[in-house]
Amino acid sequence: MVVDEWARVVRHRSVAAGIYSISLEVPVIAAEAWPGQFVQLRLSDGIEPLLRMPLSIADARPDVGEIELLYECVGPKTEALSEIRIDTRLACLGPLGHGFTWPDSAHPSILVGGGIGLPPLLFLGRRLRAAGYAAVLLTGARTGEKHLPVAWLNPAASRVMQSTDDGTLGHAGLVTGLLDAELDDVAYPMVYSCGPRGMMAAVARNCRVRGIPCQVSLEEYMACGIGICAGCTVPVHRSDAGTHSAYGRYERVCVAGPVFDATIIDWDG
Amino acid sequence: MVVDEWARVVRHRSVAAGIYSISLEVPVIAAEAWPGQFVQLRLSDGIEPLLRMPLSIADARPDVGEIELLYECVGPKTEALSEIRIDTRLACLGPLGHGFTWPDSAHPSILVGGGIGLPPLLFLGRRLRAAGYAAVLLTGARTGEKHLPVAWLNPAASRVMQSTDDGTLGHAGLVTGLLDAELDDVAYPMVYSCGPRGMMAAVARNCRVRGIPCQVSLEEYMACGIGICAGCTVPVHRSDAGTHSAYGRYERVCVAGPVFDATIIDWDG
Amino acid sequence: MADLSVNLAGCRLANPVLLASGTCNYGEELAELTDLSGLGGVITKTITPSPRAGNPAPRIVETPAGLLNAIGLQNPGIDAFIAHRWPFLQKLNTRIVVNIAADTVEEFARMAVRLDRLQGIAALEINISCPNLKQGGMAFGVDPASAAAVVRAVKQATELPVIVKLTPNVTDITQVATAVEAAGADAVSLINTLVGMAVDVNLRRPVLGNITGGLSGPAIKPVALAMVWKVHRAVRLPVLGIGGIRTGRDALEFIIAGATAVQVGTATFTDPNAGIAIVRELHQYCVDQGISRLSDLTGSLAT
Amino acid sequence: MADLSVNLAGCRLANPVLLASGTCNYGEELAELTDLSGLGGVITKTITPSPRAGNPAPRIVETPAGLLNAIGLQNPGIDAFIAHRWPFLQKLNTRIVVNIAADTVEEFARMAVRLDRLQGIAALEINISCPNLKQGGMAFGVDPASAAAVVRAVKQATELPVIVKLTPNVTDITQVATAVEAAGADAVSLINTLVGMAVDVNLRRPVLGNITGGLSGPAIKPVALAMVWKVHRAVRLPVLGIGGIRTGRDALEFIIAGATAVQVGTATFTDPNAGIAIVRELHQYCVDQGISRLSDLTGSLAT
Ligand SMILES: Cc1cc2nc3c(=O)[nH]c(=O)nc-3n(C[C@H](O)[C@H](O)[C@H](O)COP(=O)(O)OP(=O)(O)OC[C@H]3O[C@@H](n4cnc5c(N)ncnc54)[C@H](O)[C@@H]3O)c2cc1C
Ligand SMILES: Cc1cc2nc3c(=O)[nH]c(=O)nc-3n(C[C@H](O)[C@H](O)[C@H](O)COP(=O)(O)OP(=O)(O)OC[C@H]3O[C@@H](n4cnc5c(N)ncnc54)[C@H](O)[C@@H]3O)c2cc1C
Ligand SMILES: Cc1cc2nc3c(=O)[nH]c(=O)nc-3n(C[C@H](O)[C@H](O)[C@H](O)COP(=O)(O)O)c2cc1C
Ligand SMILES: Cc1cc2nc3c(=O)[nH]c(=O)nc-3n(C[C@H](O)[C@H](O)[C@H](O)COP(=O)(O)O)c2cc1C
Ligand code: FES
Ligand code: FES
Repeated sequence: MVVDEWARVVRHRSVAAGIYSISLEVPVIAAEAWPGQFVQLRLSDGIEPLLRMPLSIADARPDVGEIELLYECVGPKTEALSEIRIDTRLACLGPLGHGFTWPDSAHPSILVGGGIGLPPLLFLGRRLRAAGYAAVLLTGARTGEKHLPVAWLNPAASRVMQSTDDGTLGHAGLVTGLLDAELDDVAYPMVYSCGPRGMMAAVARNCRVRGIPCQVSLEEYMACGIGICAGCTVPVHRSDAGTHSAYGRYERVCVAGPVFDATIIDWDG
Repeated sequence: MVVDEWARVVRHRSVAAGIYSISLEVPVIAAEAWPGQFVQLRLSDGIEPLLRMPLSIADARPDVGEIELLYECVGPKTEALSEIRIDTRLACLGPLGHGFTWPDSAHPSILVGGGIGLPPLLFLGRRLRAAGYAAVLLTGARTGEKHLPVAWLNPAASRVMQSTDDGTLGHAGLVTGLLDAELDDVAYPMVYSCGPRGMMAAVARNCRVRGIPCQVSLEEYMACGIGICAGCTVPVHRSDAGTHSAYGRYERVCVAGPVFDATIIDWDG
Repeated sequence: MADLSVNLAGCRLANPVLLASGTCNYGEELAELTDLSGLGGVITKTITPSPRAGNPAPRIVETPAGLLNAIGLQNPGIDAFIAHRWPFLQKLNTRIVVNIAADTVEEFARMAVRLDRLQGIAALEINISCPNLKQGGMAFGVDPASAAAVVRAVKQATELPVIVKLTPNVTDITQVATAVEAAGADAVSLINTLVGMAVDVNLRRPVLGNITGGLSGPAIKPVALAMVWKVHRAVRLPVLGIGGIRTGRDALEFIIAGATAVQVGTATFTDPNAGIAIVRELHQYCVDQGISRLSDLTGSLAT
Repeated sequence: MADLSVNLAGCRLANPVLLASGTCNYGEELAELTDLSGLGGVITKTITPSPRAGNPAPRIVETPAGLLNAIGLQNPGIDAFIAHRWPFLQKLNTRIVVNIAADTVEEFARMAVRLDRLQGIAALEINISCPNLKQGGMAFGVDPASAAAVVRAVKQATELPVIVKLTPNVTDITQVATAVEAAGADAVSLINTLVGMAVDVNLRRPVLGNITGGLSGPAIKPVALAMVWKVHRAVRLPVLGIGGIRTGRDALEFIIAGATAVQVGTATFTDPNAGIAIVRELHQYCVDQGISRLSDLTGSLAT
């Protein structure tokens, strides 16, 4: 069930360079949320910004009725969010979209996050571990100070490996390099990924070559987040959204995704 | 000299129903301000609101570098201002426009304010009294709870008389009734007025009939406040703005006023 | 209790608030989030004779108080619409307007014939104003004669009331409005989006995949209002006002300027409940102002 | 140090940022608040053959991200302009463009003859796009043939470069642009304001005394950008981009889409220093991106 909940800001802090964690009291959404789903936050009753902002759910705690979001300041909406104080109320629509799936047979899992693509994987890792499964988390960032502190990563993974493009932290190079090495070593039955499009395309290619199923969480510019504007489409080879799908070559990320089987996506389209 | 000063909010409080006092640290403006002048406050760096908001200077204290503004919440801009916290910074352009004048011979003065037209008269009264002149203040409001506390009025007048349309405070009826009675009693050489247009028109008419000079402070919707948009014009019989004035039948309130000799204004235009 | 109902070309709406085409898809997604039966009606996303894939991404971007879109009429086509969308729509307890577009006059007529056979459509809305197509689309809407030809053909093909959706991207919208009135249209709706563009200054590329798009949202409200006012004075047809309506007061501006009903578009993206909230605000305004019939306000502008 | 200078129809501007007509009056008020010599130029408020009183109040109202105005070309007329305004403008250390409007082709030409005699005007800007006049004004600007007639007459009357200011309230702005190019225009500037309206729902009256007005500000930026891009591709003339420019990035959007220079209007009302701030941001962008000549960016949009 999707609800537009009147969220209260419970905590709000900087966790890495330009990256913030915000916790919202939203009991209904917290109870319903599934890894890979997102919320649409309303930052203003007025016209600036006009649209809501989609953010992935980075953790949900039904016990306290809270969700956590992690975001990076990249423009007007994220800047506006970063100025919101504790106890402020804002409308939060969710949980939205289709999340990750983990068949009983698909373990241990490997989670590959790039940049601010990490949040949905953290939620996924926590739920996998809570269900008793092992999960390895590979995370890449441009530079060390963009990496989340391990306190944010550890609960989500039995093992964490980090990379940076500039070599200031962990493996020097792309996170796809880490993945390659891991896949050479271990026969993972499933790969989960979220990050920049180019990174996910590389992960998807690697998995296809190796014959490993791969789920990716996509981001596209969204107006509605609920499937009514057709603004957030990605090119697909085929649609899994059922025979009634109107969306032919283009599938809506917000309702058919944001998590897709990587082979569905037309990465060159 | 007009400056765009980076104001700091020093105090901000409710003083009557829906009416607030805000004090800004703006040393240059505080030093230069003259009764009847106004400032243009910038409420956002963005697009909501797009324009600045004009507010009359209700008091200026060069000693501490502060000005006080008094405003009533009537729409989006005033609502936005009412939410601004102490220590916030906002751009403040001023002092703008031409203020009141008081020839040595024109005393004692009588000041007639209606509704939120009071602020410039409070500043005028304080300066008159500081210069050693007597000033009587008549103020009218719709209802008692819209009247400023006397603590705000007393420094501005040797004597204060209040009226309300609904009779809940002071004289029951229009402030123009109070004025009429006063003018019958005392031979005031000058009347100063600010308030709703209809009230000022009545004051102006009364003064013309009695042959008393009258200065009015007008308000018109303003975009720039500095004379470049020609948006804030009022119809005039003749212009005092000099022979170069381009403004024929219409004069710009922001630069030719906001204070005008009441006989210049075409009240029926 | 004020009476909010309106008569739109012989069809009674419970209230004057409809969801605009392309901003509520075919109703299914919103049905779970808002009470569609509380609205005057729902207008389907444009359907075309054949399925359309739409334009490449990015398709949308926010601009100051506005939204630029270049969806490109992605839709399943009339066959899939009738087979898979209509059964759901038909069961909704609100008026359903079906919005159609085609590349030729004949195709418009053929679609009308097929829709005429469905039970329960309240009206057709003819989209001759989409700015995001290479051909067809707006081409009909900018030329009074072509617009009239479409209307005549559709009117011959169906008994349903025909609403013609006009584009603002013209020198004089009243010319198109009077032409479609003469051709038999039952109502006009305006405005569709204004042609607009955004540039990514870092990449030095258009933000939208389609280069240009259509501008909607509060930014365009003043333009829409001026056109509604002009068209209301130029024709005797009921006018549906569209453009940047977000609140009851926005809707009232249109109604006072001459709109019989209004459509809410972009606002639903930010608040799925926007239409319902507007209905509530309209009711409150009538109560506050002692107005017993909202429809008395249409065109009440004192000038 | 990046080179921000641009060549506008043979006239060199230190940078591509000018203040738009009607938003800086005749320079005097702003001279005390900002450094006009840091700008590419200043464009006067439109002057007409005779003084004009303008429209009754209210003349302006804020709309979402926009400003509606109906000033009605209030101005002192060409005689008073030459006698009282020009001496001040002439002394400013920046390019001065004089903007003119008239009711007939002949009057346009007569004004051009008189201005041709003044020393130091950089160019004339022909305003055939004011939406706030009952006659004249926009009527020339919506018709390619009339627009061309004005341009031919003005070009015969003066040696000064002639910039033609176009209205967006047309079906196809490129038709007017190509017509004025053929008639000898040296540059085109666009856009003037979009016709718009606002309604006071309490009084049920138009907010503006003139009923309709012209919409400016950030709200119209996408519309202006699309038109600049189209006109840049349709003509070989330099294009001056106008509409909602508030920041250096806004200006860059126009330049990349095809503008040789830009004009800043409404933004100056909120920040008298907006033009200068934009010049500074343009410079910073060039430095950051390693661009040595800003003018290389004109029309660099990759599509
Ligand atoms: C399903 C989904 C989940 C997301 N989860 C997260 C998250 O957990 N943490 C996080 O930091 N960000 C997340 N994002 C991206 C986030 O929504 C954008 O960064 C934000 O909207 C940017 O807004 P802005 O005004 O700050 O910047 P803008 O100036 O709007 O944009 C800055 C950059 O971000 C891109 N962008 C803008 N809006 C979107 C959007 N709606 N979707 C994708 N890209 C966009 C722009 O193209 C531009 O390159 C998610 C996006 C989607 C669609
Ligand atoms: C020179 C001058 C001095 C002023 N001094 C004061 C003051 O000291 N205290 C105070 O409370 N108000 C003062 N005002 C009025 C104040 O600027 C407006 O109340 C304010 O701009 C309204 O903005 P809003 O968005 O809150 O309401 P809106 O929704 O914009 O307007 C609410 C009502 O106020 C009117 N209004 C809006 N803007 C203006 C404007 N710029 N000028 C005049 N009327 C307007 C509208 O027509 C409407 O009736 C002054 C105005 C001027 C021109
Ligand atoms: C994303 C999007 C898609 C749209 N699709 C259609 C469409 O398919 N058919 C149509 O007639 N209008 C379409 N429109 C136009 C709207 O129906 C409406 O005319 C316009 O958006 C102005 O109203 P608004 O400002 O309330 O959004 C679309 C608008 C948007 C924003
Ligand atoms: C208050 C006001 C007055 C204007 N007066 C004129 C004018 O006299 N002549 C003219 O050619 N354009 C005039 N314009 C139009 C502007 O020059 C400009 O084309 C338009 O405002 C769009 O730019 P902007 O969005 O940056 O304001 C005026 C605009 C405004 C807002
Ligand atoms: S964001 Fe509107 S359909 Fe996905
Ligand atoms: S407010 Fe612009 S001229 Fe007065």
